[in-house]
Amino acid sequence: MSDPITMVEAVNLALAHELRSDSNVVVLGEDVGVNGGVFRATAGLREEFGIKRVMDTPLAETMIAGLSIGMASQGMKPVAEMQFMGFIFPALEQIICHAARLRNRTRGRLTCPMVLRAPFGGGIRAPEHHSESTEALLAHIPGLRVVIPSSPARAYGLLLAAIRNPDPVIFLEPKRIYRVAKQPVADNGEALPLDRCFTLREGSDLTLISWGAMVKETLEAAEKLATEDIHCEVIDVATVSPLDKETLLSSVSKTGRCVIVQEAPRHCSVGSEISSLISEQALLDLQAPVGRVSGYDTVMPYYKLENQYLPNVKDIMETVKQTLEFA
Amino acid sequence: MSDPITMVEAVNLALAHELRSDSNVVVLGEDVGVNGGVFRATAGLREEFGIKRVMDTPLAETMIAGLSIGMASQGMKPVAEMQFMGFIFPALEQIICHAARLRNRTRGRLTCPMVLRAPFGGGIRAPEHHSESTEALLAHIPGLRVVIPSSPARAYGLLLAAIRNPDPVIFLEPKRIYRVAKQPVADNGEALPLDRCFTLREGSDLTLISWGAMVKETLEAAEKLATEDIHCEVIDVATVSPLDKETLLSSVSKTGRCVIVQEAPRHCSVGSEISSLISEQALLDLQAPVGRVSGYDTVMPYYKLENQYLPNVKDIMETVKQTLEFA
Amino acid sequence: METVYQGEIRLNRYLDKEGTPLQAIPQWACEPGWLTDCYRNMVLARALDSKAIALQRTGQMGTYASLLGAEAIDVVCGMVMRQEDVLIPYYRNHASQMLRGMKMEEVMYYWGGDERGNAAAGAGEDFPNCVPIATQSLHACGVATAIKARGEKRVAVTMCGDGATSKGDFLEALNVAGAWQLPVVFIINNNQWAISVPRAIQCGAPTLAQKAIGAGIRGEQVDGNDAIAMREALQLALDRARDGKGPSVIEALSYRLSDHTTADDATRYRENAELKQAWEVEPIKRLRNYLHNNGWWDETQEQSWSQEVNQMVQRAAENYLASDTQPVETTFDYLYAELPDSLREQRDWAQVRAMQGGSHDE
Amino acid sequence: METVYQGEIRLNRYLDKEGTPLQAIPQWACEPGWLTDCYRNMVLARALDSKAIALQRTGQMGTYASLLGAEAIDVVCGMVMRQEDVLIPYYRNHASQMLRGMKMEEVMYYWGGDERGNAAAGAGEDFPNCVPIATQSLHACGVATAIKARGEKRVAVTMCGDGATSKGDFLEALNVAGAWQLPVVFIINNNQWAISVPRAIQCGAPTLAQKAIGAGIRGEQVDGNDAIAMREALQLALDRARDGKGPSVIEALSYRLSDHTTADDATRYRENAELKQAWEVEPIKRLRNYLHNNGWWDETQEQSWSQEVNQMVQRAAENYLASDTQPVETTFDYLYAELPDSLREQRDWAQVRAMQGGSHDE
Ligand SMILES: Cc1ncc(C[n+]2csc(CCOP(=O)(O)OP(=O)(O)O)c2C)c(N)n1
Ligand SMILES: Cc1ncc(C[n+]2csc(CCOP(=O)(O)OP(=O)(O)O)c2C)c(N)n1
Ligand SMILES: [Mg+2]
Ligand SMILES: [Mg+2]
Repeated sequence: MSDPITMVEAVNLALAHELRSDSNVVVLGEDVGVNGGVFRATAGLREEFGIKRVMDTPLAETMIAGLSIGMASQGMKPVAEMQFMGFIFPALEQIICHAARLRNRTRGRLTCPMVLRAPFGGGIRAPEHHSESTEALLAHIPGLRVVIPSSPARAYGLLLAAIRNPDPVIFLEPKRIYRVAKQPVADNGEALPLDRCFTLREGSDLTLISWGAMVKETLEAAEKLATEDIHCEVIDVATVSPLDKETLLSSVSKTGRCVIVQEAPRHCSVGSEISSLISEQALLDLQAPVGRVSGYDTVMPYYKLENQYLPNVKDIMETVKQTLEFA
Repeated sequence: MSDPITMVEAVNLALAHELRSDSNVVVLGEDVGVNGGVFRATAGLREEFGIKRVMDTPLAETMIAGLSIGMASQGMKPVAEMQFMGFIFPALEQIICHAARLRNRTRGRLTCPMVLRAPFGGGIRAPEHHSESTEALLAHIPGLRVVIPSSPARAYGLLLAAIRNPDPVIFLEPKRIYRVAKQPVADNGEALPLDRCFTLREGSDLTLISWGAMVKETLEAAEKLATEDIHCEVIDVATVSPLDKETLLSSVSKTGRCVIVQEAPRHCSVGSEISSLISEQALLDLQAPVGRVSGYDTVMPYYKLENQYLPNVKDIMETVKQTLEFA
Repeated sequence: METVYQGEIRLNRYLDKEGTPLQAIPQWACEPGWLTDCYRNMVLARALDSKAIALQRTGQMGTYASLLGAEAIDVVCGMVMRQEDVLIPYYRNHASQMLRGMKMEEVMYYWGGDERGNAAAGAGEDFPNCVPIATQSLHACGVATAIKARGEKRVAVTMCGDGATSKGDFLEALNVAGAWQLPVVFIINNNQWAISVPRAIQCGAPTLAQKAIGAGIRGEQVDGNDAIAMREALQLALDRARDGKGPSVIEALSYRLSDHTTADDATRYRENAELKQAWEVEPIKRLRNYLHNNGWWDETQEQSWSQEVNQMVQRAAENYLASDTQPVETTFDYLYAELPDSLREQRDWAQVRAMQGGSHDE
Repeated sequence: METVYQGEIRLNRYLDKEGTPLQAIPQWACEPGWLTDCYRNMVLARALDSKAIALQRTGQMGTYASLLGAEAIDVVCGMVMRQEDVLIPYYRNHASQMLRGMKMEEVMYYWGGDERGNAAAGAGEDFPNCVPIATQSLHACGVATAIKARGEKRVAVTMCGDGATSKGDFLEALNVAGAWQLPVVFIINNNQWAISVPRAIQCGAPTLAQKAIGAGIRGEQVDGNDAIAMREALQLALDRARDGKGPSVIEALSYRLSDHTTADDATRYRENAELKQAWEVEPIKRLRNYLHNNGWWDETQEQSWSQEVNQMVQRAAENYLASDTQPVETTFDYLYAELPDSLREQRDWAQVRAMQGGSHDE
């Protein structure tokens, strides 16, 4: 095991690993070269792999996505960065109409093994548009995978898996926890499975389901609740589309109660899907309505109010207790 | 009352009415002028109102949306057409980052009274990208309204309301029923309320919830079920964001059972939201899990298979029966 | 005031509408071989077009986008590109696609609402038809990026319409092609109309080729009804790209002699006089005149080729009409390399539904 | 070959870096009035800039995008536009915004994470700061469309960076401006860098002004460190637009003397030598030299103005720091004209949470 590293360092490690082991892998995006990315996720890659493998692009997200699709069709494995998820929208036409469809459209003649990375979420006092969580938009699109790590080790293992995956993967990095907790991560090239939830904590009283940065608060809430003898199972969804229904359902059928924690707005979100899934398919197991802790259905406020917007440990604990108290 | 007209004629009627009564209203988009729109929704408007009020634009959806925002900020009321919903993606950055935020961002100093119309949905044997239903993407965005009519009268009344609304409205027109059923619609300038469901049929056994073109099959299913003495309440959601929770919840608390019918893919959809809402907030009233009839989580197939993709009356009836048979 | 940039756009044309040379003809066009092949292909393309429209009109195929009037542009493209090059078409390139290996019945599959049209094994690494306007321009740059990164001597060739040049992604594509000096050729089939919107409404500039100037790349206009001019322009652009000399934009002037698609009715917005005039300068007649004038093609050849193409097209139509429908599970099976667990239930259900004959129409 | 288009781009500049005229100076610049005002404003802009950076460095304000080096461009813009014109800024236009009525503390509010920065009553119909690159260019065209539709004599003026010119929406904006001959002026603040990406990587063309050519509109380069050249160019463009003579693109050459924002560290990617050279030609010193040389400005004036601006800026900072935080319900109350029923519960809950001190950090 190596020294403990942060999540953003783990991302960097995975990128370097794949650049080294597969000559088809290239990294591209705005400021990913000399600058090493505005969050340093690509730091040092340009120096090690050169400008043909680590490419600063003109400023145009549509272009970055479209270019990646063309490259992928030729068997390259582009790993493109959207500087912030708030700037991914120009790329949606390419992602939705082409990346997600190239294999299906050509019945497998052409494929699109690309990864689109984007830091996302609030909590770092950033300017407008630098703090949103719109994973639901991407999760709704058939043909995509949407993967969200919540620890350095999972960032490393899931990013390897995403790059090696033969289909397009949207890889969303919760930047609030980019540097929050360190963890030793062996650079052993071992990928983690996609399309699978990770059960981070076992418990019998209630299932806490989360992903991304909110996993941090969710684990903290579970910890605190444990001191009150409330034992929550904590599941990191990790791949929000397609969903690992089985793990979610079997946990809830064990605990009988469930609270979903997300940072994103609530309306038509990933939380909506998970809540409906559980209510529809595990109704008889449910001893209380599914609880939801989420951001508001408002525009993310500028940073002075962002902590009012973001769910917190107390919110989670309260919702858990309400769910447990349900008749 | 006038002669019976189709939904697309009702759209045309509403546009003409507002062009006539408010000089700030303008219509713009691709082929909306001389051609009268590829579905004839804007037929005759250019002749009556001239090229300054009915504008053919260059082919650029980002531009159409961005231009409309600029016009709206000056107090005009642009009603822009996206030729098909499958081509709305280039406009999303403008819609999400600006139309939905201009009022909030400026604390009301500038506002964005624009309407973006788009025909959507499958069932007309159209080419690729002409048949999708991605209302969930828009419904997830705070600050927008997403309105979907399901009859000529509601198309007329809701479009008037959308144009008069001081905020941005995405107005999605289910093109499969553009010309399916005629209805007398008086051109009396009377708007229908936004943010409200319409209860189209009363019933005590189960609540059927739908919107857009699927309302047709939903009503047909209800009709057939009635002959088997199964009495469904049928609700047309109409505004899928923000949601009229009260009407939905009070119907389900009356009937105790609910089936949601949508054409769109299921994962993270409007149906997910409604299902989770009902399960979370009316759990004690529910005598069976919420049922869902929807499109598959796949790319909409080309037209030879589209009828396999689209939900049908039989699907709805079966799901209703399963829901009623639930222990 | 210092002049920091100067540029111009030139238009090339060899034949007038009667097929009479307006300037010295290139050497290769002073002999019959390539040009009669080109002519044959254009006639074939037009025959396929007529058949497709007939199929659509009789309810045997869906909406179809005709190539009528753009045969010279598209056939030359299909003939001049090398097999190892990559075509990134829009939705109006059946001729070049066919010449590069797509079967005629695959064209019919596509417009007949069947994904097998794009599966086209013969298309190799070529991209499928592209409906969202201008998006394919960026794929071409991506393909060219891969080609350049690997040091290959191949070229990405992409086509779009005049309307497409207003869309941002087309312009982003020109820009990155110029910034990275990519081996890509952009052909604009400027057929004067984008559905009902005339060229003048798309853009205030006198030419569309000059969009290349903002990207720092070569741009030129060519008479797209003149197969000789078209080949000259494209060959030069391909050679340059292949030799690492960077990208080009070719604005090929043509005229859409058909409705936009079979779902359109151009009489609603277009003067008949304009259409009639356009027929005067159309590409097939022009090349036939040139061949005739040189004694390289005569009525007998015309007759027999005409019969031959009709048979070929008829056979393709029969194959198309005799084809089965794809099973519903194909909707799931090509979505991902492997079906995700979460989709298994839906796939099973789709099959059950299909067996029970459950379809929307019933 | 027929030449179907010819065009060129010219660069204008009056003063060398010492403030010495390189060509005949326009009449209005042969007297002190406007130019000393301009100079004062540039000094004020730079003082505000320093203060903002100090606030950020001391944790009293969030990320801030400095105007350092672009003062001539932005101040001239603020001074030459008429009040009834509409400014559609990007995120680096505090000087023009201030000159048009925004308060200095509002600039601080904005970068301090408070929407009241954009509320700015003094900004009238001007657009708020715009973060998603290039998107504002289209709003400018929309504003110009409204102006034109109403037959008003106003102009929409919008600014963006060199990086923004690569993005499709910027190019779509130029295109529609040209097609519709809109009363809009596009100013490109070409400060040579888009965060860490140098101008050369954005575009293969020698100038960015020539992007205007593809849209059929006027384009020119101007030395953006030269306030006189900047005013000449902008005044002409505004007059033309106001008179219905159509849009213009002005590429103003400058240099980003600061980091991209306070969140950036330009030493990671930029040579110090280049920066040093750029300081040689910076706009404030240049204009001061010209004023000095003409005897219109002296050390005493400099001293006293410097004191004055520092006081102004200090007062603004104090007002900013003394301000309350907006209540959480404002997150709901400006979202729609009227709060939808479905949001009532969330709004109530937000207030309760706020009262209980429930915030993410705790
Ligand atoms: C992004 C997008 N917007 C709108 C459409 C609908 N549409 C299909 S073809 C067309 C006109 C295209 O005109 P042009 O680029 O000139 O090509 P042509 O069909 O004339 O060859 C339009 C608007 C589309 N396919 N994609
Ligand atoms: C659509 C979009 N993509 C990326 C960003 C992140 N970003 C902010 S500023 C910037 C560089 C802009 O450079 P330029 O246009 O030259 O303007 P400058 O800041 O140099 O004045 C980038 C990439 C953004 N704000 N919006
Ligand atoms: Mg065209
Ligand atoms: Mg810049």
